[in-house]
Amino acid sequence: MPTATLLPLAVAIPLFGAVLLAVAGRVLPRTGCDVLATAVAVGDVVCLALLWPHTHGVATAPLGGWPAQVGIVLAADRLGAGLALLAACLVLAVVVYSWRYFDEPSGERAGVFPAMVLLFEAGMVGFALTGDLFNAFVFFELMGATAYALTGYRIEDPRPLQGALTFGVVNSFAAYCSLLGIGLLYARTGQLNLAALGRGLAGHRTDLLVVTAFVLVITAMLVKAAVVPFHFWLPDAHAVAPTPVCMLLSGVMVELGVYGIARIHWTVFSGPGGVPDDAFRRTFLALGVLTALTGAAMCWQQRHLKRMLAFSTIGHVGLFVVGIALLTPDGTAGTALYVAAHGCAKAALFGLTGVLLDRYGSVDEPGLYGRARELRLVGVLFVIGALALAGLPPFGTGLGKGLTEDAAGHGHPWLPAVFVVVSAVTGGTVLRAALRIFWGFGETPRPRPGEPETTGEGEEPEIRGPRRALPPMMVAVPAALLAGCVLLGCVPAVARALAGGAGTFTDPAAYRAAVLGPAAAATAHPGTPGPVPDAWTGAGVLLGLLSAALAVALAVLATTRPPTWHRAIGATARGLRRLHSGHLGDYLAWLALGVAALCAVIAAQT
Amino acid sequence: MNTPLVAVAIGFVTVCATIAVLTREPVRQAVVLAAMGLGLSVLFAVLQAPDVALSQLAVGTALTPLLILLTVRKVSRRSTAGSRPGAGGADRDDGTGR
Amino acid sequence: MGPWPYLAAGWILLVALYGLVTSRNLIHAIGCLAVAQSSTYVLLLSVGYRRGGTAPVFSDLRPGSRPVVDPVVQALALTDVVVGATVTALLLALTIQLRKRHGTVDPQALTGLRG
Amino acid sequence: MSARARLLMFAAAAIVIGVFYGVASAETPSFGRASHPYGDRAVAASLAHRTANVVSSVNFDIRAFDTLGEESILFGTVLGATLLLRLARDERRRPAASERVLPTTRLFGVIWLPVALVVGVYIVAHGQLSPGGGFQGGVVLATALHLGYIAADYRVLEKVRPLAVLDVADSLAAGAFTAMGLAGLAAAGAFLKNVLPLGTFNEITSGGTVPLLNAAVGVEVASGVIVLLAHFLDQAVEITGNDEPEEAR
Repeated sequence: MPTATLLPLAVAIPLFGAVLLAVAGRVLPRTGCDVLATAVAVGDVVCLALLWPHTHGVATAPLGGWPAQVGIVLAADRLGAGLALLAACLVLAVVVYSWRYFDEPSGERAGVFPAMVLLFEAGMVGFALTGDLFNAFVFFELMGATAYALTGYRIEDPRPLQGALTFGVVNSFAAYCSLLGIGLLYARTGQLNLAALGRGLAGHRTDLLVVTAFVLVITAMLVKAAVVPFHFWLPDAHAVAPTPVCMLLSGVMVELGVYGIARIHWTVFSGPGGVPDDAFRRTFLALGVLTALTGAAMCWQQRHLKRMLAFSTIGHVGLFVVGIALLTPDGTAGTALYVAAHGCAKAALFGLTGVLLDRYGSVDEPGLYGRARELRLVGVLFVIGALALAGLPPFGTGLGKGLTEDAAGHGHPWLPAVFVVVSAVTGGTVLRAALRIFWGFGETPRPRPGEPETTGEGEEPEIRGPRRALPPMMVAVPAALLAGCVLLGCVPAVARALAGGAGTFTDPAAYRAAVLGPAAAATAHPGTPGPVPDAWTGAGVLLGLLSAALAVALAVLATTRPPTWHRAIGATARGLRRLHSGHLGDYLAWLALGVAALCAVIAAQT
Repeated sequence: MNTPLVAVAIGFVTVCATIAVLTREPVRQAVVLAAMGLGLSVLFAVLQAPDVALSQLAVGTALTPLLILLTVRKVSRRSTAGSRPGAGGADRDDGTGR
Repeated sequence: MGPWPYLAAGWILLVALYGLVTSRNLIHAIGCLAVAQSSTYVLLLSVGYRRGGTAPVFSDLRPGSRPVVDPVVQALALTDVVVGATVTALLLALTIQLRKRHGTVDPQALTGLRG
Repeated sequence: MSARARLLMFAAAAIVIGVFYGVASAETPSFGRASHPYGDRAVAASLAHRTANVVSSVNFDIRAFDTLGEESILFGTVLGATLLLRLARDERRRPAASERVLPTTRLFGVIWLPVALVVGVYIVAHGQLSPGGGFQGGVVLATALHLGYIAADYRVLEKVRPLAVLDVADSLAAGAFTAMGLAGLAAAGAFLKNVLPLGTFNEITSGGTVPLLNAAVGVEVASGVIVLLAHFLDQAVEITGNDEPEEAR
């Protein structure tokens, strides 16, 4: 099938599936809805898989038959299509995972929850594939609106509602900032197409209009990507959303924010009249490192398992931001692989946490101490997931981390250390929890009264009714996801394809030529050609082993000798934890501070 | 000939927006929001955007304030039931804001 | 007019953000969010205005006889209006349920998530 | 953070943002300028497709994909409200009490209800010709129905409001938009392509698929907004928690 068919189909299939489920869900029994949802999710995976071979360069689909100058064009390169494929695969995993997971939402409407998940998928896929700035805003909002509703799904429990509201207000406000930025860009260039915007900016010098518009447009992406100090909503929302939704939020939605930053920078602002490369590189390297370290430090402090995983996502997002901020094809290629592998590993870990919630009605690390000894298989998978998070070879996370470290190490020899520390700490934290919960390692953790923290006790169970056996899919899906994470590291074709895709992604001339026609390419500056590394290197393997070893050491140390040094760290981290106050006004004040600081920092460098 | 009208409408909308933000009581805020919606519709009409003016009239002056009023009605009705256990500060704030 | 319409949009966004930051009531905060959104309509339509232009509707206007204002920004603003209304509705629905479970709509009193 | 610290932080940030935005505004091309490249291209494209209202053409033809996303947001919101405002486990539904309505109010509702309905249908039907369209007309239609609440009481509104039907209509209209996009794909190889005969300029059938998409949006918005309001009204009027005293309205 030609790309003009496959690209819009990738968005239309989940939209249509959502409609089918909303209508058929009124009459179909629960099983029928699950089968229908699974069929639609499989259909979209197949559609995007068929698209994949067409994305050597940039595949385009002019919608309505209008050229890019008039209408909206969908444009997919390897990275965009790959991210859409990752989203589709995770949606399939989530739909299968929740086959028997939820009790009936509201009696007669069994199809509403999977319909919302499919709409969420349509939003993510549309955002990844669109080549138009305003259209990206629309799909950003579709992604957001469905995600808020899904996060607040458990209306009997107060905390999901609070998390969803914070999520909704902060994200919506950031989206309106973006729209203001789009308005400013439209005033300057009279364009909405990404490629045409990039060409339109080239006629002017870089002034404060461009800087302000850049910061405003990027604000929504920074919030979605949970970059410090825009990140506060994320742990609140991810800790409380239903487990299948968490798998999507942490696995791919947050990463779409990073993708949005990179895509908009490369297509719109990378040329003359945009944001200078040095300014972007320095600013986002600093933001990435700050985010990574904050995420890791906060992750270590958590006892609420989902919140722990949420902060580990922030830590990894920081590393992804570092990867794309290098502005090189090899950094981008490594990050792409890292994102895909991390998505699989993180979704698997959330899925396994869902098993604990199902069995024990708690996701509290001290509360579950030693209680899950009978779930040996789940425990082993949990440990594997923690090691994948730490970047152990041959997991895809290890390869992605190694490639990105390699790229980062060229200009900044200290950056690989950040990668090792952050992946070791996040992996070590999850490992610590696994050792305590599934094997009862160390001594019983003592309560820490008076500290500003979220415990994982007293969760409303996501399943009601008589005691039943563990649904096999709740273990099979995480296992399959972890296998996928290994495959990403072991099958060289994936890394090779992504390396080629990164070359196209970081070449605005190629994008412009594909979208606007070959004549348009002349105005863009050419990309940097040359082979992009795509295989394990000795240094990568060693650093992966090092961070995994560090993770194990940290976990063992934490379980065997908790009091003294843990207290010392706790004292220094308490200030940081206080900042995560759960207060909406604080979060928005931080957002304002972030926007102001970004404006000032970028303007100072132009 | 249009410019003074545009200036007046923009001024009105800006003032309404400021008052709407400073009005901390949701019911009164809904009324100010409705007035602001009306002002926006007029502004859009003089900016030669009748389509947007119509939808702003429908949404900004009718739908959004109505939804806010319904929410307030639901939210403040519950306060007569007294505070629930574990709901910190519930009896201090009755949902109407201050 | 100079840049005044654009500046008005910026003022509306910032004043709404002030309301959001200091809000003691979630319903008020959602109202402020609606105010923040109206700044985007003001900016978009101001950007698309053309002096002496008329509405881009040719049912009783011969094409080419008069300049028309930019129809694209109007379509964008229209989309934006719908998006804003729906998001407001969703957030208000969350507020209703939050009030039931937490007994308050004051963001300062919500302490379930921190650290 | 204390309220004071928060306010100070916000104030500092707002001053910086304000300065940047102010300078940016001064550098933006001035208000009312003559150059609107995309706008001019859109006008030409709209006239080529014989759609008199260029805004409708942009919404339903040139940039119809935006509207597809927007309608999906509306559809998702209605589903989301269904999900969020469902009856919680500890709640029950209490039929609304009947209310006495002043005769003048009743008269007001009875007179305005049909007028509003007709106006709504007119606005939807002429979307590609005159200002207005599926969205504006749809909201008017939905609001019109609620005049029934003013004219009579909640029980009457519940009778004239077949929620299940409207809910299905909302979904089907959302699906119809996608289906028409797919029809364009099948017939002409481009998603959402305007494949129908374009008709005569300035007639109600002109514009090819524009009136059809417009009607789909009209149905979706009208039924979606009614369902949305119904969930809110149910919360405000009928649903009570166990700890809540039944009170007379």
